[in-house]
Amino acid sequence: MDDFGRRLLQRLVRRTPAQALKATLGKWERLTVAQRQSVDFTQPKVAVMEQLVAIFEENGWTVKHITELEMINYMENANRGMWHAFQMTDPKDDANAVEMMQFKEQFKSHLSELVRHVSVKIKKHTDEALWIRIAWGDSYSPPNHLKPTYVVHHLQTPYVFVTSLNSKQKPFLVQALILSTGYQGIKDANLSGQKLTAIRDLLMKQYQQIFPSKYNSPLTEKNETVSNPHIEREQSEHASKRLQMACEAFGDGIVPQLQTAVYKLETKFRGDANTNRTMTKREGPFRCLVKFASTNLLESFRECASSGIASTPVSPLLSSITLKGRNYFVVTENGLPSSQT
Amino acid sequence: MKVGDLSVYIDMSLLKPFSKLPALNAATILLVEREERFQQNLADALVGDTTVTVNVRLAKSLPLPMDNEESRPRIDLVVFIINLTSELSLKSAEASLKYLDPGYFLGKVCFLATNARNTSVPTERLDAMRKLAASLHCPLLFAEDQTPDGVNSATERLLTVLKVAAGLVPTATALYLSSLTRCTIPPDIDQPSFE
Amino acid sequence: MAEMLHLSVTSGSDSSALSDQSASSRVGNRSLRVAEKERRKNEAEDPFVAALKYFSDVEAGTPVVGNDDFENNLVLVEKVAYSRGLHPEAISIMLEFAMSLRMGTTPCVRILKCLIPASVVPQEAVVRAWVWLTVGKIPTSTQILFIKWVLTVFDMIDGKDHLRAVYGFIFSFVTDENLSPFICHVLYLLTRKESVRVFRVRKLLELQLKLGRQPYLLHLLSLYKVFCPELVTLSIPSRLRSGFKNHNNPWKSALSAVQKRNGCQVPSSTSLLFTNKDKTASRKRKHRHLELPALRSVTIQMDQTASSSISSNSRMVVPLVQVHSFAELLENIHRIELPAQMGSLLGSSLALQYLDCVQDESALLRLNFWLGFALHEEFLFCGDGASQTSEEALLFLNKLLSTQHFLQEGFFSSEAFLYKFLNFWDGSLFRPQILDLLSNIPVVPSTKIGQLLFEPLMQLFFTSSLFFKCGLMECLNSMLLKWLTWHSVYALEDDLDISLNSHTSINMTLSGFKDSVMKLIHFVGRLASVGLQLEGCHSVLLSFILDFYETVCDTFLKYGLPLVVVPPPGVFYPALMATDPVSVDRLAYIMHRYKVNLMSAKTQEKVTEAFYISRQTIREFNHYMVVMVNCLWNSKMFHPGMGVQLGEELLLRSNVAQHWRSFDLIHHPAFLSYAVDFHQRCWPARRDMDLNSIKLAKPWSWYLEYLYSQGYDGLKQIVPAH
Amino acid sequence: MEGASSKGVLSHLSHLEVVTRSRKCEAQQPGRVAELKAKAAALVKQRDQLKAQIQIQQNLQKLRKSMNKHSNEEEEEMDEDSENSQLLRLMARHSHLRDLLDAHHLIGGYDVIKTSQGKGMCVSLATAYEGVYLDTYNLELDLKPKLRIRRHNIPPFIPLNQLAEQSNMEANIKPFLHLLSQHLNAFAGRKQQLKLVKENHKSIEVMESNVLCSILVLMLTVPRQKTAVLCTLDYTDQTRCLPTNARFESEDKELLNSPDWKKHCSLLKDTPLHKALTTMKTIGSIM
Repeated sequence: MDDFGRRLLQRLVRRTPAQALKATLGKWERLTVAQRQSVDFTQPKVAVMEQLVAIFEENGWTVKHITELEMINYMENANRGMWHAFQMTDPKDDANAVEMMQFKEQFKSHLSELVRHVSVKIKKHTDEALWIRIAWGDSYSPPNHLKPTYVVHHLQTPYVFVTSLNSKQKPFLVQALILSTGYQGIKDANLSGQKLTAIRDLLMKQYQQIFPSKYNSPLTEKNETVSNPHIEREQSEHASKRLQMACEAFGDGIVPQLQTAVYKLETKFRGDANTNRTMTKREGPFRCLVKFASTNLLESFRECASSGIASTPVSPLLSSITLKGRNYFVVTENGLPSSQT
Repeated sequence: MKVGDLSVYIDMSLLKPFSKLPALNAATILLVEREERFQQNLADALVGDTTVTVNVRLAKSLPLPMDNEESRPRIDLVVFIINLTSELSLKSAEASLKYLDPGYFLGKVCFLATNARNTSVPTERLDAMRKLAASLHCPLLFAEDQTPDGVNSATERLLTVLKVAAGLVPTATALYLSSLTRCTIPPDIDQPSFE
Repeated sequence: MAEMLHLSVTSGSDSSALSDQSASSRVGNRSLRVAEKERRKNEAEDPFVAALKYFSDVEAGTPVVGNDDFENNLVLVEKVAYSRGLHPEAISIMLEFAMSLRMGTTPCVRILKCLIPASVVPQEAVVRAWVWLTVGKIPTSTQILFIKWVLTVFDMIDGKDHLRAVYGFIFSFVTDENLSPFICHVLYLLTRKESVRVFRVRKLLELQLKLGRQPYLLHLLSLYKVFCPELVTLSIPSRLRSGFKNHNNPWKSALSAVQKRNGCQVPSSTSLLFTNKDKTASRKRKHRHLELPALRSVTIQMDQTASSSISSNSRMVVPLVQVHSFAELLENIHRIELPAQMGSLLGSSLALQYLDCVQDESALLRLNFWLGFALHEEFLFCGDGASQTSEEALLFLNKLLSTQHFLQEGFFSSEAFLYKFLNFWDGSLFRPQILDLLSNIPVVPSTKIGQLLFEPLMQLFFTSSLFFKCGLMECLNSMLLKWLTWHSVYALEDDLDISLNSHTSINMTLSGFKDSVMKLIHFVGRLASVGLQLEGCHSVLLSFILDFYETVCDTFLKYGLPLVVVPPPGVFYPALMATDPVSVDRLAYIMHRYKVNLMSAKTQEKVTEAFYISRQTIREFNHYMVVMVNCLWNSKMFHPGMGVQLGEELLLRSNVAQHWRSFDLIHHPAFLSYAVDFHQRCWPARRDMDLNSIKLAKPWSWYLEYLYSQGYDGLKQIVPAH
Repeated sequence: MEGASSKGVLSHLSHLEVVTRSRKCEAQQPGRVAELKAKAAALVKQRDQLKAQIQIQQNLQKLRKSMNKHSNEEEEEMDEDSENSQLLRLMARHSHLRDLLDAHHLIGGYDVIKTSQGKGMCVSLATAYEGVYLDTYNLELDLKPKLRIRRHNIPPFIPLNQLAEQSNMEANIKPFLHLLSQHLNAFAGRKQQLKLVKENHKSIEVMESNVLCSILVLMLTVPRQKTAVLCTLDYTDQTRCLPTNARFESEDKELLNSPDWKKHCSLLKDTPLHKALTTMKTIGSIM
């Protein structure tokens, strides 16, 4: 195996924890059981690395196979790097009829037309998702497998999730996608996060939403904390109402795990003139950036709202995270987030 | 983030201390806390008292909703739990005060402050807290809500006040006790403690 | 659990170290050396050694990327570091390698993170690293990381003298805005008197102008001020936030783990390697943030070997004691540097003794600075209720208490702390300790006593449980006792002017003192009467109250304070009507003592115009006596002119036969049982019991005898002479 | 050293306080027991009520049968214990009405409720296949200023906005809802079919499918000669849960040209997939 292959493999080994690595190798059909058992994951990475290299060499495997391995590994633990969502617009009539095989070959052909050196790998994940690994090169250099772009797309849906794509390559990818999915336009969905699952669930509505209904929802029962006949909660219905509102705004149960929400304000500064005259005097929009960050943003918002720390009904600025499925907003003078959905 | 409890009440009725008859050998305490955290523990501890039956009503703020007006027993003591690390907590308590009948301020209101020894408590807020309590002639108790012992002692102190306020102690009245325990604004002892 | 176990282990080791310092130290050193040699030997063929070698002589500019043997070696070192910790040489090698940027900045962070010392950190290495800090182009974040590391392992650096030598050099970093918080912390730990200079103070003040009143600057300045008040003129705010956070996050867990392991393996190596100043330094820092577990092993030793801290300098002192006078010892005390030393003074009786007899203002000031600071940090500005129940806090308070009991006076810093703390107290947190501390406070001027003490105590007393009430009574009683004792000790013959506190220059006239005492007594009287009323004359509370009055009634004879204050009716009558005979008897005894005091006071009055007892007092006393005698002996309860007046018809309606008798020694609820018992013994034959027959002359005297024989001497004292 | 002694007293007092407190807790235990007893009693009571209800329900069934029958026999049934029968008749009416309501749902009535004081409404569309209720989807709509979809939990591969346009929702919502529920039901149906196939026909391998379940490729095997037949179904009309086109691929062409395989093709087109497969199995053309 050439030196580049070594580096690729080494990087893969180093940045994945031993157990995950083990699992990945398990998923990978190429290894025989004996080979799989031979690798001892308790020893330090370096040694593991050596063993793997040995195995690869005796089977004469090359970069191609390593990328395969890497891809599987990425598919298994996808919550790495920064994922960005794109939304394709105005579909043609046949958009819904696209099926995998044709998409595969179309995408590959389109992309290779656009870019000279590019290596594309497409795999279908268990959840019907198409995983695309693109190693970009350009007309002079061969595909760079060290920083590949990953694209995840569910056929028949307008959404595409992309990670580690640089602006130079974006137009190519976009075009190839449009051409091979039968849509006519594509735009940034203004949603990004470290967890692929989170942004996918948010856009594909794969989390539990709560809607107003005439039957009293299970939420109210959940909210009941009557521990003793002598303890009475006045305003308990207010609490349950708050909870209902909070859940309507941010979802119930396990919500998509977003980390950030960013609001770019371009509004006129309001405030009494005498306190900060400098701010009120200046003409032109008052720019500032508000950023909420948390390990699980929606959950914390929901908690805030239900516990009454935040006001209910929830401010549209916050509720539009789930409503519009985005976590980057530009708030202009009219107050509400400018919606391009 | 916009903050403030927006739950709007249509009926702005005062809470009155003597509008109802007392129950036999029972006392009712109303715990008002914006965060609704500490009140639950306190309530559990309060009802544990075996000598009298203690009813606890929990509220986030005043006024109380009209619809459980009739189910509500006569409230003998109103306790405002204030988390000194949050300005909001104090503000909401202040706002709630105006829904109390003046009668309550004759010894049937008391403030319970938590986190007083926390680093992040500005002196101003502490002073404001004391001024408020002093101006209303109410006792201001401090509690350690973090530790079980703290909760227990807070409970017992509230019970001590409650029993008197509910007229269960034959030799004392609420007004009498409050005249002994009411908060006073202490002098700012401003000799730096290390110098 | 693990910690407790660990604690016991270390303490064991300490006690051994304590038993015979000089010997054990020698032994310890030897054993240590042996251990060290051992380690060397079996590490000779160790790959770890090879790894270290690699790092010590890898030439500069070697690439890191794809460099496998670098990777391997580093992995090896890391493994050792996280399991056993690195021995001194290893530390110096790795530190040198990292800071010299021989292989660029990339490995720097990774190495710094794994610098977990097994025993100590050679200060030379640290000094060199400081130097590198200026030479190489180390990114700021890494620089900060290094300083954090220094702060974390500060107590493990085997000496501070060289570091102090480069104090000025370190100080020069202070101007760097990113570093200055951490630098200030380091300086704070290194500062001693001679390192405080005008230009440094000026520099710091400049910085303060530039950056605003940053807590870390304030802290350093306040320390400077303690050393040289004349140089630092700015006023330090009283509510000073805790300036220095602990920065041990990257090393915390690993360090504690390693220390646990080594703590049991080679306790001697840890316990003895820490010289006096290290321990105290650590103690001081510890009390800035108790939650610092990494240093606990160190600090706990500190706690147990409170006296070993002195012992280690008593090692050099003790011979001097035999030879020379206190002058030598004084020097030694001064050689011990302040205020880092102060922590250990608390624990060590020797040091305290010196401190006590040395009228050294500055030493006390420094001790108080440290103490006040520690108390403040721990109990008034704790972060998020972390340290509320912490064992260390308790240990600390108890140590402080024992110290104060030893000195038989409170530190004024602890006094100031108490006045603040009472206003935030929930009445249960550290109750025994706080009350005990409170009982130690010196006499408070009568003008301030009300607001400082009485108001907060009133609120607490009346809202708290019976047990608190009793506790406070006890506390106030012992407070009074101490005041009186102290008065009897320090009062000069011509009682014009007496110095209040052996060390502070606050003076107080006798009348002033009398006022304070009087106020205290009246205050307690109020608490007592209302307390009894609220608690339904609970007999336990009553007994604590009577304790107090046993002290009060003897102020003149026992403590030579010309003052007599009789109890209020709210105390007298509940005691008189108490259902338990003991209380009644004690009341009798107390009244007796009052009598004696008043008598002697009278005679005094004749001789010298010592003091003038108000007729009012005497009238009250006489009234009480009359009531008592009439009620118990003459069975003239409810007679006109008695304390308790009741309408005639009301008494009739109560249809109690011979109601006037109902509180005499026979019918008094407290003594009824005795009366019955006596009756049976006296007339065993009688079927029908007639208690009144005891009232007859002969049986009455027998009955009284019987009562006295039951141990009720108090009654005997005031029995009217027939 | 009275200091120590006093400390002793103080700490002893605190100790006593703790003891008394714990005593209180013990005192509570019986209270707890009583609580549990009460709870048990309540539960028993509830059970009895439920039993009674079952009884009543059975009566009602009888009654309603009789109501549907001629009135005259009903009379003589009913004249015993009339006040009870009065009640029963009312209840019968009530349950009858409820059934009507359910029927209304089934034939395409919608669960609609007002939200935010009439400024909006919330529609919930239940999907069902072969009498089995499947997922329910919700739509929250704004009525003012103009009718528009505010919030929903309908998967993105259902072209909601398109449907809204082509059935111009703003003008009249009913056709839109109808169309939508058609789509949803069809989707649910297809999904269910696929699920059933996966469950019941282990021998058949699902080669490909997609989230919309609009394309399905199955690997069938002919029993004896073990020839693999690739069956591709596509459901271009997404309002139906039957394929618009079904075709087979295999190496031996004459097999596919055989009449019964032709039949299979049409069979697949107009019977639900899992049923079709079972029949094919029973015939014995696949295993």
